[in-house]
Amino acid sequence: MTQTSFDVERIRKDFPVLSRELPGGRPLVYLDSGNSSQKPTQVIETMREHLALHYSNVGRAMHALGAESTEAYESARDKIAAFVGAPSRDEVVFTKNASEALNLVAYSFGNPANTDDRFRLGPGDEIVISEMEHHSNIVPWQLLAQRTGATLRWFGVTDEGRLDLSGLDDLVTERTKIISIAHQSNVLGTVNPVADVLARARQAGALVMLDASQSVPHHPVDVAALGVDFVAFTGHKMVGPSGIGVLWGRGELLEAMPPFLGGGEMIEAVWMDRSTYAPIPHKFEAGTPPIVEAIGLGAAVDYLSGVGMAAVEAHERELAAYGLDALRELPGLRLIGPDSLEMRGGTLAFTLDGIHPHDVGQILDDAFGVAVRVGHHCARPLHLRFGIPATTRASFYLYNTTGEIDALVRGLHHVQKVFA
Amino acid sequence: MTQTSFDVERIRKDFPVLSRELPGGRPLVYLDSGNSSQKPTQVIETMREHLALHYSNVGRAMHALGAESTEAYESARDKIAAFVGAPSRDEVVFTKNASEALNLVAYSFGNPANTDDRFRLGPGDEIVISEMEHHSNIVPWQLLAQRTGATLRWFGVTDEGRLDLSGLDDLVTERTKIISIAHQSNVLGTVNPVADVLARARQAGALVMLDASQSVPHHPVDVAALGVDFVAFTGHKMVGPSGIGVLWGRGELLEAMPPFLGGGEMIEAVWMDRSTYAPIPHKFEAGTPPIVEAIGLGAAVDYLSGVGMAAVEAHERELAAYGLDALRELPGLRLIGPDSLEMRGGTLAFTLDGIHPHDVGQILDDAFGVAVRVGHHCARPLHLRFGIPATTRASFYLYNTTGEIDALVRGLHHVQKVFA
Amino acid sequence: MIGESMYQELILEHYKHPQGRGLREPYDAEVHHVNPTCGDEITLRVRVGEAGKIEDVSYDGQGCSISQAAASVLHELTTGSTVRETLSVVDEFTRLMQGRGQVEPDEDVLGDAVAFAGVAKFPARVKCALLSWMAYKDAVVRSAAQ
Amino acid sequence: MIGESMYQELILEHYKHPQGRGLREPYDAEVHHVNPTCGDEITLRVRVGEAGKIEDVSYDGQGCSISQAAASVLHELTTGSTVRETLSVVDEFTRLMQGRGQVEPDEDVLGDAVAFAGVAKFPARVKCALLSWMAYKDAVVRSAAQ
Ligand SMILES: Cc1ncc(COP(=O)(O)O)c(C=O)c1O
Ligand SMILES: Cc1ncc(COP(=O)(O)O)c(C=O)c1O
Repeated sequence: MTQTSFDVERIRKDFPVLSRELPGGRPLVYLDSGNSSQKPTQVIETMREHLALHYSNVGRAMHALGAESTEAYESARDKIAAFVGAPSRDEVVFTKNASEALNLVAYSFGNPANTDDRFRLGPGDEIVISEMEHHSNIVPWQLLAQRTGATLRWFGVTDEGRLDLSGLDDLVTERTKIISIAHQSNVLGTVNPVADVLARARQAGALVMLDASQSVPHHPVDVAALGVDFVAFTGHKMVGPSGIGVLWGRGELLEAMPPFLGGGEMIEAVWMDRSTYAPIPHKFEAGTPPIVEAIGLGAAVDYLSGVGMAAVEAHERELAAYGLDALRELPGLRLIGPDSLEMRGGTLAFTLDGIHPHDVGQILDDAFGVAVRVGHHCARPLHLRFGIPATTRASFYLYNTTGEIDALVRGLHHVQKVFA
Repeated sequence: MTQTSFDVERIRKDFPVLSRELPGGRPLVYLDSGNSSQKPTQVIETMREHLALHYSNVGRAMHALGAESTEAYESARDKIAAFVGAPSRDEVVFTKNASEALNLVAYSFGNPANTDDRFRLGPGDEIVISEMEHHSNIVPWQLLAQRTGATLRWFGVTDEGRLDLSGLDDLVTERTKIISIAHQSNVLGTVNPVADVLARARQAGALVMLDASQSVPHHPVDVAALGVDFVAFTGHKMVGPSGIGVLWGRGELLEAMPPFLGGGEMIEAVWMDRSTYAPIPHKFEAGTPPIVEAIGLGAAVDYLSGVGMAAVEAHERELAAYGLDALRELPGLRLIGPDSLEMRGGTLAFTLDGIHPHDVGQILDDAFGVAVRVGHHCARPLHLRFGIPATTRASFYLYNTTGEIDALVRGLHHVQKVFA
Repeated sequence: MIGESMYQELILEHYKHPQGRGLREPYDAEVHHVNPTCGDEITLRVRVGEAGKIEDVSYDGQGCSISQAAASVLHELTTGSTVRETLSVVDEFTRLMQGRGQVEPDEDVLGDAVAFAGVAKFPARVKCALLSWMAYKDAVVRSAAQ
Repeated sequence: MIGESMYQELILEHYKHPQGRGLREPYDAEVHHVNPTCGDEITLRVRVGEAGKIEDVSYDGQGCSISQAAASVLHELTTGSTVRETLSVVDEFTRLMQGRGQVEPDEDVLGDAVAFAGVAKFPARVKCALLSWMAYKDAVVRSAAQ
């Protein structure tokens, strides 16, 4: 534990928005990083400087600015590959967000132009997801099932908010072509037991994709150690800019997959009637990529590595412990998700008896500048599972403090008073 | 003509990179805006300020920052809708680049889940493009033809570099479902006669898409006046950031199309086994969008509107006239594209006898800091048509001067000396 | 508490003491509307009398304070007016809600409903405010069709 | 002209006066490689003698000065060495070219080929420089297979 070296006040100074005052003189208490994180000066300035002095298109340009931009863009790929332990930098594909990464893999299946058996998909074949997924890891697979006639199946969720593995062997069978589940739930905070699912997938011959949108920002993640086939994550949740996401995939699979988006940069040679494609990763990066955004994400992983991901994780664990304790004292509060620190991150979702989450969130913001997320957090099926339309969610990141959790609790007391 | 009010020196001051010195003390002479344009301080600062003080996720967030970000993001949509004369702001879909916009439309066809006859596509149906297209307007349609068994056909290009309309009635028939062509060629500079193609398309009952990546940055464009069905363009070529593109489509068509990428934000309601989708434009914006990039593009169109697109066009016309004259004086130079100013923009592609364009471009850069693009400019079939592997291309924008064209010509003389 | 607050006293007042809540007879049309993104629901009935006069708007539903208060304000503003008058209030309210905080509301037309101006800045809440109003419009159209 | 220049005198020298250009007999293997992105082409032959000694590398092709000069330098560096020695030069050259300008070249191994260091910063040109070298590697492998 790097407990002692972690200085949250120093970190907060790197994030300009945290010193901002909201209209009406409210301070900002930002507890919505699970939705999107704030950005440190290091990331903002890297982007500004690139836009101001080094920008041009990448890859194709053969002049000084082109070389500078390409070097910065491809270095960002190196950094991100190193950050998640990718065996090869060529396995890191830049997308616009995690959703595109998930769709890219989904569109690889059942494509009539595909020739690799692992990506054939049709009636009788099955896709497995879970009830705790973000819509971005549900809808692409529903659309795939619709296009191909394959069947979509899913893991249930236990009352405690864990992946229900009791039917694992019935759910994952030789009919399963792909399993795609969250590494960490964006509502429950649950970290899923990847190894158990993976072991069964390997027996059944299925591929495994992880939606790591909520894990890569918060824990050290090593894709090689995880042993899965695909991992998706997104820049804006890890102190990086919007407009950039990442698909990591095993090189051999990425090479076997048909192209997804067609266009400049993803080709080798084009004739009017046919084309050959560039090697990975460029095969999946059609058109001008999010250049400055990738460079910003490179600066973001530099920043996170500088702090140390183990330290980030330890700090959030403290916050989660403090937050769980604090919330327990509120009357009528029901936590949705694991009540212990075991295999969970710093995301606390809950309901308050008799008060609609929309009202909770809005009063917290209105009266105290406390920013939480309310609603179904793009995980409506999970909320249906718990029989509730919505929850209030506080999610923590490296720049949050226990004082901010105190402000949340004060706010919740106030909310209860307003609606008493 | 706003000739008199157009002050290129004042404009140049807005673009920080233009005052930069390249390594070795070279000045920068940036003649590669057709590849990607430079960014004014107004755009860079808008992005910086948003990232530093107003950033959060959009749409879904119900707190002060969420409201600020959503307001800024959706205002950018208003600005862009106004900039291109879109009848409704809801017809403006944000993508990551023009390539995604083109692929989005291509993926709407022949989707087994589609129910609208206009987007049915299979063997016997035809797609029409042209020989002068950018790869981003070729490969998506090749992939579509491969997936569906439809036939890809194309307009030829005349020796002068014009769309060959001589076989129009044979090419576009009742078998044609969609025609997708460039509004302006990124190599030849040719502006295509949209009305002629559109008239025939309407007779035949085909839809028409324009790749306006090279026209929207350089001329006043009014999508309603053009009368086509879809228009794609891209932020980075119009003084906006990377990572953002635009699809404009007629609302009624966008509503009829099946969804493309699935995920958060593009849904209305999700159950495990089915979903309903958000109204346009959000139906096509899965996941966290390029928030800051859209806002930056909003600032870019503010900037361009401030200068005035008619003035931009007039300035580039002057540059094109000056450039055409200047290049004519170089021995062994062959212009690829129209030799007159009629229906053409400020993009000059050429070959030099006996010298490979790669060498031309690199020496121009090395010795004079003149940045041009060399190669096939993502339009390899067009180069095959002219029997050459590559060209050198100088492309002008609002911040270029006749002095820079002089530098180009001096550079070309030097190149000829080096390889004499 | 502050100027921008969405929770104007008036909204809370209507939420805690809803006007005209409950489903009543007689009625000419009944509709049931749902906001699938947040689960808010409303059942709404209208009774139209002579000369297009709205004699009763009765309703029941569940959801956040905004959606509940909006139904209560709707009841107050519509009952006793003519269909034509109420539809112009609905239009103005819709314009305000969809204006992303950029629209200057017409207080003469909107009356108490002006209190919802702050909601317009939160796209996710706009649907809450509009739920009952859209249901009302729908119900009026159906009653006319009968 | 300047430090960063890709056009080292040496490269221009090789381009204008290519060493060993032309296809010759005898040879053990011939290959034809194309760079589809820019249309550069090369046909290359190798002749391997006793004890794995490269007796001749002959070639013909078309393309930019970088691709042509690279073939000429290749000819110089390989002819007279053993297959094993040349393959380690190829490896080092490849490493330099793919290093995006971040790799410190080993001059002892590369000799004149160090002049290409500036090319590594331009991904689009790296393939030009590597075309003949990849062709050579291919040809050597094929000659061994015979
Ligand atoms: C004519 C044309 N179409 C499409 C594109 C693709 O745009 P983007 O790379 O932003 O997707 C470009 C530019 O690269 C272009 O010039
Ligand atoms: C678990 C999870 N998956 C996927 C996503 C989608 O990420 P993005 O919106 O960047 O595509 C999110 C966040 O929105 C998430 O929390």
